[in-house]
Amino acid sequence: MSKVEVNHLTKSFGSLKVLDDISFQVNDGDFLCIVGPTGCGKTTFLNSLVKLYDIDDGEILINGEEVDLNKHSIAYIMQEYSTMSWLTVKENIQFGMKVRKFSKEKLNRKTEEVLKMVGLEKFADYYPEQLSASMLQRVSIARAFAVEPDLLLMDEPYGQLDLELRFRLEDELIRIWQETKTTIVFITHNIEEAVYMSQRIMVLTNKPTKVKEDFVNPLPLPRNVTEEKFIEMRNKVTNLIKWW
Amino acid sequence: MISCKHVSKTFENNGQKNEVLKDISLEVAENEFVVILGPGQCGKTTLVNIMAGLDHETAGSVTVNGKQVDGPAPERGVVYQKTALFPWLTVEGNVGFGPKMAGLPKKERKEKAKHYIDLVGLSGFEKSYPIKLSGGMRQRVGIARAYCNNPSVLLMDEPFGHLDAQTRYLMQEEVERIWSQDKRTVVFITNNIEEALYLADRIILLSNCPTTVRNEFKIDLPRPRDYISPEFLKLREEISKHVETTE
Amino acid sequence: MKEKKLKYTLISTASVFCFLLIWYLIADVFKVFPSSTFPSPFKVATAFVRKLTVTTPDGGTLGKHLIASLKVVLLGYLLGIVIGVPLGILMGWYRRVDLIVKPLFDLIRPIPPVGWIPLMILWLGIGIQAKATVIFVSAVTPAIINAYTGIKQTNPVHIWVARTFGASNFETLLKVGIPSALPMIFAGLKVSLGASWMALVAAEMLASTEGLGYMIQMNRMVGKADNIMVGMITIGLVGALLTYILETLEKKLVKGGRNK
Amino acid sequence: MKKKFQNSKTETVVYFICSLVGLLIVWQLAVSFTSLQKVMPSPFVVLGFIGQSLTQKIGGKILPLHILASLKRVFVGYFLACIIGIPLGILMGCSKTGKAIVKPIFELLRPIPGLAWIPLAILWFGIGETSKYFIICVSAIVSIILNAYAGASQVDQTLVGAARMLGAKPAQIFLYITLPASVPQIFAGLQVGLSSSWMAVIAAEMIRANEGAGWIITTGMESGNTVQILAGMISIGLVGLLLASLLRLIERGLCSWNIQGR
Repeated sequence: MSKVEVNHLTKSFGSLKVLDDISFQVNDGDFLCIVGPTGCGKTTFLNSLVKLYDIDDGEILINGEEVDLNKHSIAYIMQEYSTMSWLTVKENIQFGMKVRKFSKEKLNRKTEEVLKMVGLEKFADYYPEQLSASMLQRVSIARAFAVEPDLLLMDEPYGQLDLELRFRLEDELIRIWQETKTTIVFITHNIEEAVYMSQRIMVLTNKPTKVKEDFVNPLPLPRNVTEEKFIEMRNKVTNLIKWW
Repeated sequence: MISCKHVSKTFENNGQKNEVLKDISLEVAENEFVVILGPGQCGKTTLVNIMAGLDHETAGSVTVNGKQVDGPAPERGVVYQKTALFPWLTVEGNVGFGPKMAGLPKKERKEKAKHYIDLVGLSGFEKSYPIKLSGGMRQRVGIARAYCNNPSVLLMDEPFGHLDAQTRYLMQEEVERIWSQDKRTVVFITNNIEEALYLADRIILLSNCPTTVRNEFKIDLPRPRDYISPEFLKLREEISKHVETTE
Repeated sequence: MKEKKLKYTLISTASVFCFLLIWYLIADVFKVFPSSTFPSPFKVATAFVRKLTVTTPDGGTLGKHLIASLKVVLLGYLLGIVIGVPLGILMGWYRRVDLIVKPLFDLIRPIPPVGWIPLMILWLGIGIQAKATVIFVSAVTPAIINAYTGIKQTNPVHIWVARTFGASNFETLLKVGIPSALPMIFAGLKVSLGASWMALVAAEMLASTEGLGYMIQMNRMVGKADNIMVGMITIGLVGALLTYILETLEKKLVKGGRNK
Repeated sequence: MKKKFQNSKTETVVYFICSLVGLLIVWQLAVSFTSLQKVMPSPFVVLGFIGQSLTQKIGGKILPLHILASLKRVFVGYFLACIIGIPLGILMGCSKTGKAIVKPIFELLRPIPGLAWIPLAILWFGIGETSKYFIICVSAIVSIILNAYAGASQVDQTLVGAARMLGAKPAQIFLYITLPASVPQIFAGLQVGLSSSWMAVIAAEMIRANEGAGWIITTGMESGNTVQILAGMISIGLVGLLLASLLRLIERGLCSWNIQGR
């Protein structure tokens, strides 16, 4: 439930300029999908957004204030499995809430809620090594939504999953997003996924990364992959990238 | 070329019977590119190991070129998901490993290896070690190594499972190109519908555990196929309806 | 599969039995060596029982020496890991500590713990302090190395996740760094134990008035090989027992199936 | 804080030199101002002594010859441990029956620390060189066997499967797959074995010897000559470091396929 403003974000590793004067806004409750060729610095972009990397120039504001990990509640879901193998599913989910010092009562209530949300009630006491890939990703999603984030960053979370599983998790994410109205920034290389889920689509160029195109996705929800208009939108985005 | 008749396999660990394959019968004709599509992990690799001769079926029979399969033989080449390259051998060493085991003289081995390294587009990388190659390049070495033993049948067990999406698309095109230049009978295993549709003459759909053959789809789209053509997407939609999800 | 396992356990017991048989044959039947220098298993067993109560020739029963050794080794070992593990963790996590402490540590590390014995004896005499310090030095090094490596191997993704939730650097160390380094830390504890046990034997052989090392050294002076073997077996058994205790502790603390 | 030195390699070297100099200064100050001076010589006296003893004899031999005597003993004992240990470890790793026969006896003897064998070795082989070779071999062999066993038994089975598919026969699998695959693990064992050998020779020489690095520090102790003890310890440390980096160089040469790097 927050507005994100990025003005003239630039970053370079040594002499190599990675992010080149990127400016955009994400309104409250928006679902922004960022698409770009592999190796166009998407992960660097996300990490710079939350000051995990220090940036050379530009500013990032959440609800008007400079982004600060302690003040703002931000959740980050990555492609690599970020569940902690020494914690059970329940402890993993509570990790974020404990860091943000939720009250005991709220902690338990939220844990039940998100476990039900991703359908993992039965697996609360399992260890990550006993779970399949899609269940692990669900744990990360539950952990992220548990802290009621102002901003949810997702870096190709479904990159490794089978096709039918990916469809299912995409629908699930849209449902949760509609329920919680969280602002989501979702990065992917898969254009179909971006067109299927986004309210707005932003296309990045190759390094040094610039914003090539930023437009609203008019298709009504729920969308169908084989619809005429869907394929047309998908081709439009593909031509913008043309890495393939 | 390859025919499995009522093949089934049950694993037994400390008293507990676990039936993985149940009554699988399939035929693969000469130089046909057959894709075995199945959800998740159940049974596909076991079927490949049985066809390769590394594992034995508990019931039914598997014959290649009419001969019963009872152990690994150079006539059947395998490409693995984790590439299974020998880390201590260079690209040339890996590709030439089969002929070396067969006792071919060094000069002849080098030529053979060179031919297949060029076929998969890795000329210039003969002397590098696998640890320095990218995922896609390692898969190419795996394919070259299998080809270099000139097998009549090529078994590919989810070779692109670990690659990132863009390399995966490129590798699918690579396999298409290599196969059209040097036709072999191919049995390609995957859980990705798009990959199956892009490569297969025929798709055999397997069910969830215990694995049986659900149905077959004859794919006669012209090659090379286009991922976002309307017919491709329609076929994909149709097939994905039959695929059971794993949980 | 079941009968295969049985076959191998049979072979193992048979091979241990042959080992003891050959030992017995060489010692008592063929008398290849004089029995004082190469006693048979039975002689060693009787010597073991006798040593439990008799104090000759080294001035103490097996129990007394064992307790003396245990006191020294545990003092030095516990001190070593209580200082070594946290230092290794801090060196692994905070760059400034790493840059300052690591070079010093690398300077002292190559000197084998045994090399410290003469200096310690000269400074602290042959009492418990000298031996405990030598054991401390030999225990602290592996503890530091393994804790340091364990922390350095923390998965950066976990650190990112913790930081984005707003965890401070120190909190991330507690909640992510240490848990993921735990298996390596326990490996370090086991190596330190082995090193301490080794340093104890050396220190007691060189200058001591009691302890298992002293016992086997004195028995060497009077040429009683059976007592030497008794001492060696006890050292081996107690060492194995302590390692076993560490392993059970590890199974309880390291969760998530990571200590297989 | 902005990184002063871009390349972390130079950074660690600079910090190494700073802390070395720092250590010398602190040592010098402690010696000249505090009561430590009764017991501890200044660093420069010790370094001077080392320089001096490169030409002047200590007990019949100059320092380098003492070190050489110790190195000779280490290499004989260590070499023995390698020839016996590596094949034994690989045998245990490869053949189930071999493992069933050898492993129980190995597990019985393993907990006994190498140095605990010194009294028995002296009783059996006298105080000459043989007992020192025996002690060094026993101290080094445990980790060599363990790592060779781990290397041979943990060969990735998909690689064995791939080799069989390419027509390799069991003997060829042993030669072309099992051995190369276990080389890195064997080197890990050699590294640990070498440092245990270096410690064992010092201990053996301290118990009973008339030359060698261990002898130097013990005679120093007996005559209360801390300068000699410290000089001995520093040279032992340096030689130990040298041996370890030498072995690492050899490993880098043999296992270049295992090193990440660009």
